[in-house]
Amino acid sequence: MKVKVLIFGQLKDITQSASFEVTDVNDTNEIIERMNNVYPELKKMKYLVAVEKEIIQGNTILRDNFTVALLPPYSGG
Amino acid sequence: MKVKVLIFGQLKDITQSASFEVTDVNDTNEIIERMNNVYPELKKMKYLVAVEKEIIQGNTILRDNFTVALLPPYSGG
Amino acid sequence: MPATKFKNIFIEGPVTPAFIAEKILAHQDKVNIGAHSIFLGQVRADEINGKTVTAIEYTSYEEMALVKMHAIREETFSKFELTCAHVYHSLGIVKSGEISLFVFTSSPHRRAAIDACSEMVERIKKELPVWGKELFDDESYKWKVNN
Amino acid sequence: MPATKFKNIFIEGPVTPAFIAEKILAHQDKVNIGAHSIFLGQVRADEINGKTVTAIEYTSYEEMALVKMHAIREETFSKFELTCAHVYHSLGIVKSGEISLFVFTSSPHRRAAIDACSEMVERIKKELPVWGKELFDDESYKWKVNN
Repeated sequence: MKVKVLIFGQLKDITQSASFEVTDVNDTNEIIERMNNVYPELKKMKYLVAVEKEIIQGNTILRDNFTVALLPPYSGG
Repeated sequence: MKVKVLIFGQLKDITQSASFEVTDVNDTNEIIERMNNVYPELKKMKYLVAVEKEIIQGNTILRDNFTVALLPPYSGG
Repeated sequence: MPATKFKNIFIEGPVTPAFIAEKILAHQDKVNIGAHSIFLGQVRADEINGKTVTAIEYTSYEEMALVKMHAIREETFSKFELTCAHVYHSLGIVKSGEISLFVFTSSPHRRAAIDACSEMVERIKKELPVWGKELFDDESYKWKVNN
Repeated sequence: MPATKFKNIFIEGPVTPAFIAEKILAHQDKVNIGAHSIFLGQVRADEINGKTVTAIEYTSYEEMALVKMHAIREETFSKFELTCAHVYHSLGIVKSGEISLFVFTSSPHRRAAIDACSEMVERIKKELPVWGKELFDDESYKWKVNN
């Protein structure tokens, strides 16, 4: 199973990369754990998680080819 | 004593004229009486009266060279 | 007080989109502005008793309107944190589809700009001695009524 | 659902006054419109810790933003009596004094146009995945925070 992870705003300052491909993950908690392991600074950041362009609350099961996005507080306009 | 009377909007459809000079009047009630005598249709109309560009309530004493205006409901914008 | 003391708001004929663009552009050097709110009144081709409005002809007691507008502007500035407030109202003929009222407020922050613009529009409609005469396609007319 | 289903709102660089004029002009053949309400967000040259903002660089999760904007638009149309609603948001660099957000609502009547515009602006600020990076004169930056 393959999942795409998109990174935005100030979070990208930490990861440097805007997009990751992650394999063998089952849910969003696993994604966040892996990201935190590689980029410990992410733990301090405030952000929402979107799965397939919808904000999720709590852990969410993923399916193949899903897109997960980490979204820091919006500041458009 | 000489007073100027200005007529606006639908009231002008009745008086035809936009401006009158009235002499020997003491207050706004006298102005309205005279206008009503000449243009009886004015009695049916709804309007405010301004003296020197300020809306007045009730009868108001006039002074020489004052301007009185008859203002039907506003419909700008 | 001479009428010249008060800023003129009246323009002959419609407010054009180019005029609006020019006024927006003129605010781009005011870099403390974060929000503009604009209201535009456009003449509708209303159908009334089977006849269609082709234009509105506006007249005003201009001297009194400018005194009143001055007071509205002062009161709006004292109530909201505004950088600028501009009002333009047409006199004479404005055809349906054309713009007859342009209210333009600017502020560092959006709520002040939006709320001030909204309040000025309401006050202009209620308090400015301006009259609209709706002209129909058969050359008859009806005096406009604001609500 | 393919992203192409949703109307694009993003433009590269600032919203120009000429673009705004063009959009206003395009509504003059809609003669049932009586009121337009326009909101413009302009980049402020804020001073933060002694440094001045010279520009904001905007990025977005575009695909998600367009889905969300579609929902906001639908909900606004169901709530207010609107003829049109248009939104344009800049991506990339917008210098201080330039415009980065253009919200444009039209209705037969003023309250619907004004209230719908105001509500859309609030929702855009809160709900659209867009990020502004404030660029300073010394080439440092700070991520913008909306309030």
